[in-house]
Amino acid sequence: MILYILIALMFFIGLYGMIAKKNIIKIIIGMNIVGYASNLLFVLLGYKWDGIAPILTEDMSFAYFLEKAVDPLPQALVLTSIVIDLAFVAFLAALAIRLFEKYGTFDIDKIRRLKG
Amino acid sequence: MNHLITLTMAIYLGGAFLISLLWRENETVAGAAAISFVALSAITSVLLGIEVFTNGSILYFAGGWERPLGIALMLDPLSALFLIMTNVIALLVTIYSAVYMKKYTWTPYFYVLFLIMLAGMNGILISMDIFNIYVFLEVASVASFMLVAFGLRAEELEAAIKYTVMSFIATTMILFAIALIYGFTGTLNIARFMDASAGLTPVHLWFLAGLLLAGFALKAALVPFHSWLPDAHSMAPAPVSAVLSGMFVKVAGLYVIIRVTANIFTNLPQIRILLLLFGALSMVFGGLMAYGQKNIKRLYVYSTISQIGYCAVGLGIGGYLGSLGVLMHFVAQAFSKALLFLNIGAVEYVRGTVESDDLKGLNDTMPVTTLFGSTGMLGIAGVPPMGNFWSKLIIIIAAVKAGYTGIAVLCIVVAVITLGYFLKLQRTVYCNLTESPVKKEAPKTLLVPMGILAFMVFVSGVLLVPGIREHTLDKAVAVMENFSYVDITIGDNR
Amino acid sequence: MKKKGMSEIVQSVAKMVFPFIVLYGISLILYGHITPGGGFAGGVILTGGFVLLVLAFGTDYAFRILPVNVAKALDSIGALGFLAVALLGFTGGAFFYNFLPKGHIFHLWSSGTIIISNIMIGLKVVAALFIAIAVISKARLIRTKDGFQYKQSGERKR
Amino acid sequence: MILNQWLLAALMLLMAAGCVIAITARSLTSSVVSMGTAGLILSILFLLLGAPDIAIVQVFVEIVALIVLLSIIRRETRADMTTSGLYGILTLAIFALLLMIFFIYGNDIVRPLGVPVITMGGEYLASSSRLLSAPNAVTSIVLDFRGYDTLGEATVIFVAVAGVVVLLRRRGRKDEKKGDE
Repeated sequence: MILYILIALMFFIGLYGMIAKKNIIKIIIGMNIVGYASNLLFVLLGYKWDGIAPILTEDMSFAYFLEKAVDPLPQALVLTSIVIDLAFVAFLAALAIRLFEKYGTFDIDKIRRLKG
Repeated sequence: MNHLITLTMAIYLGGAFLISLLWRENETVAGAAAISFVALSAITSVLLGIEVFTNGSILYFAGGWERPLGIALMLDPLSALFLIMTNVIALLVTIYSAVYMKKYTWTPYFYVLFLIMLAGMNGILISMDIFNIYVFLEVASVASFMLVAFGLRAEELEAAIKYTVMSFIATTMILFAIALIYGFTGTLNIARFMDASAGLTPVHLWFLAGLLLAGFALKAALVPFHSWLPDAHSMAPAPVSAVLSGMFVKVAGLYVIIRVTANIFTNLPQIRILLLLFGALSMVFGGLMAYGQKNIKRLYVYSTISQIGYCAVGLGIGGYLGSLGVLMHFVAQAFSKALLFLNIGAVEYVRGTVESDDLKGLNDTMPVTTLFGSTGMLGIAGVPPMGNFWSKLIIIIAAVKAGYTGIAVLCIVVAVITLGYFLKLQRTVYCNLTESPVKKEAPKTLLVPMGILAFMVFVSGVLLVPGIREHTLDKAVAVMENFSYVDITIGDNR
Repeated sequence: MKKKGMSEIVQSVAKMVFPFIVLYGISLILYGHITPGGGFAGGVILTGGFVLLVLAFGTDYAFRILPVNVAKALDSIGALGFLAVALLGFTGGAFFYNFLPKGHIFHLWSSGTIIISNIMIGLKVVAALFIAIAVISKARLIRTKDGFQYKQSGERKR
Repeated sequence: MILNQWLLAALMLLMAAGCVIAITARSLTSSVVSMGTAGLILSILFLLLGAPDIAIVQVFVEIVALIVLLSIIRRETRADMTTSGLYGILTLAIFALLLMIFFIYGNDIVRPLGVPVITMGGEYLASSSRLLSAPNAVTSIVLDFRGYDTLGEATVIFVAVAGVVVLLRRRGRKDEKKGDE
């Protein structure tokens, strides 16, 4: 249980960075941290005590593998979500460069030409 | 025939990759290729729709793996309705953008992003697997961020970053909900989850429903979560606004919320009360905000929020009439919103501005555009022959029948407000005489898609005519009402 | 990053290490179905190699090894190839059907389309991330009297 | 049992500390680097939790993200001088409340650690090597059983990179004046 609470804590740290911090870089960092929390949650949910990686090796019996291997599906999902997070980082970095060109700052509060 | 279900999405993806590989430099060829790919996909989806509406839902497993190994794809009447609407509107918008996007640089990349956004929307619609929905939601969203920022002006970039951050919060909530769903029930398939959710405690259900609903309400821009939408939708290029406002919020938000409330959390009826509340808030807030807008595009965007509110209210009321109202309102709304954004885009194309103070006497200078614009406005305002009138009427009747008299009154008041701000716009922008009217009409390529959409706005009410209704809307309502698709998704094996 | 890149020590170490990184990435891609790894892991490791080149020698040198037009083409080809594998599945009866013979377990040429998909995904990932990093690190903002002027260093066409 | 809950908790606490520094530090460079630290600890955690595939991906994705972020920090913006003020305190209070709710109801929401329901996962483990003769179950899920998801994921990278290229072109509209040359 304590691990899940730590994950929730990390999730909220990241969300705080995204919502309350005003610097674009801090926002990107917050997004990354939220991503860590969700990825770790997925992997923890599939973990078995004393589990082994879901990869069969030649010197391993199939029954042992089935009994011991951790759930492979969350790992596959995490792979997808890691890559999506990376895509977000790359895109936001480019956006930040362009915003700096137009506004001369990374401060979200000063990037405010649109009304309400 | 069943294979076509993945083809609508695959055609878009293949088209996007091909354009970026072969015609990166050639704007004309890229535009022609994009139009033909979208046309191909639209034809496919119409064929699929006919198949689904006559012979019943299609169930398909990616990879040929039976459950639980493969990803279940499904086209039932509800998603078929959304699929046809998406692709038909997309076709018209793509034809329109072949001329409209000429003032932007690097238009081949516009088509690449546009096709990928459409692919994502199609992917959401055909999927029955909740993680798959998440992935394609990300595909569509990431493409739409780029499209909002496509013009690279300062305001567009600002809108894009707001949109991106809010959207990321939404998708993270959805991802957390998916993780918890998988952790507790060991499945990702929507139908199987619905089966398994019977064994969950109310706390668990509320937690999951809260996360999913907050995430998708952010996507649908229901009122407490709406802050990104006015900026993003008003700053995008007109064709993109038309697709975002006309279809994207409805596919990524409304459609999935329908699935969540009507098909996943069936034993949590309190969700509907929540939706009713959000819907009523959106309706009133959007209507009031639209009243004071000087920027016409922004006015339309607030009107989108208001009209999404109607859909949420209909969904909250539930029952046969409520569901019918939601679907009818969605159809009429999608056509008229796309029409209005294309229309204001044409005005911007000719006159270079969308501020209502700078535009006068459009009736004299651009008569055809004005005609189409008025059609769209009267459509949204709910003037009798148009589809929106019937849908609003159905929602109001449903509210009265279900005992929500206050909501019914609110619906009528907001309808009057809607008519009010459109009439105000008509008076200031269209009918205000200029001193020397010089006729300068928009190019024909812009007018033809608008004309078709205007025609659609006129005739969309036909879906309610007895005889047609039984074969189209009623079948989709049946999916929302009782979950007939469970039989084919769960029943046949395992 | 800087115009001339980093110091000579870094440059010569980078030159020595780069082939090994590439080799490791390729082996991860090819053996992805047998050992830990796969298209994504191998792809990002190859990207790491190119990042090293970009950091040590600057983007122009990296572009000489992998020109940006080639990278863009590879990006699209990887994506198209993966889609083609998916669509060729229709020959076996379903989207994404594994239509090739599965072979023997623990052999390199086994498990049907997985190995082709791995290669395609690897290509796609390395090309895409290389373009992203190169384009971002080439972006320059030049201070002018009223704000900033955006420029790509080393001006190339598209 | 070498790998017990407390080892994992200690590593995660370290990671959370890295996250806190990353969010609160004034210097942007140090906050980016501590984010990188957290990411590398995450990859160790993945390795301990029996997920070598994503551990490899996580290390390198972290490096790529770090370099991208470091390369956009400019001389003018080394320090984050923005303040959150009352709004930030309010957000923190709401989050603390939510965390409390999670603390109370957490046991209802997640299963205890280490005893997952592997209904779908077990099928994948069994069929990966039998049907596909691929010993690595994760790869066979990513590229075959759920390859359709991966198509979407590949598209996300594709579109993100297309977006980076589009965002960093010279000008957006043809009628705007040219750049400096």
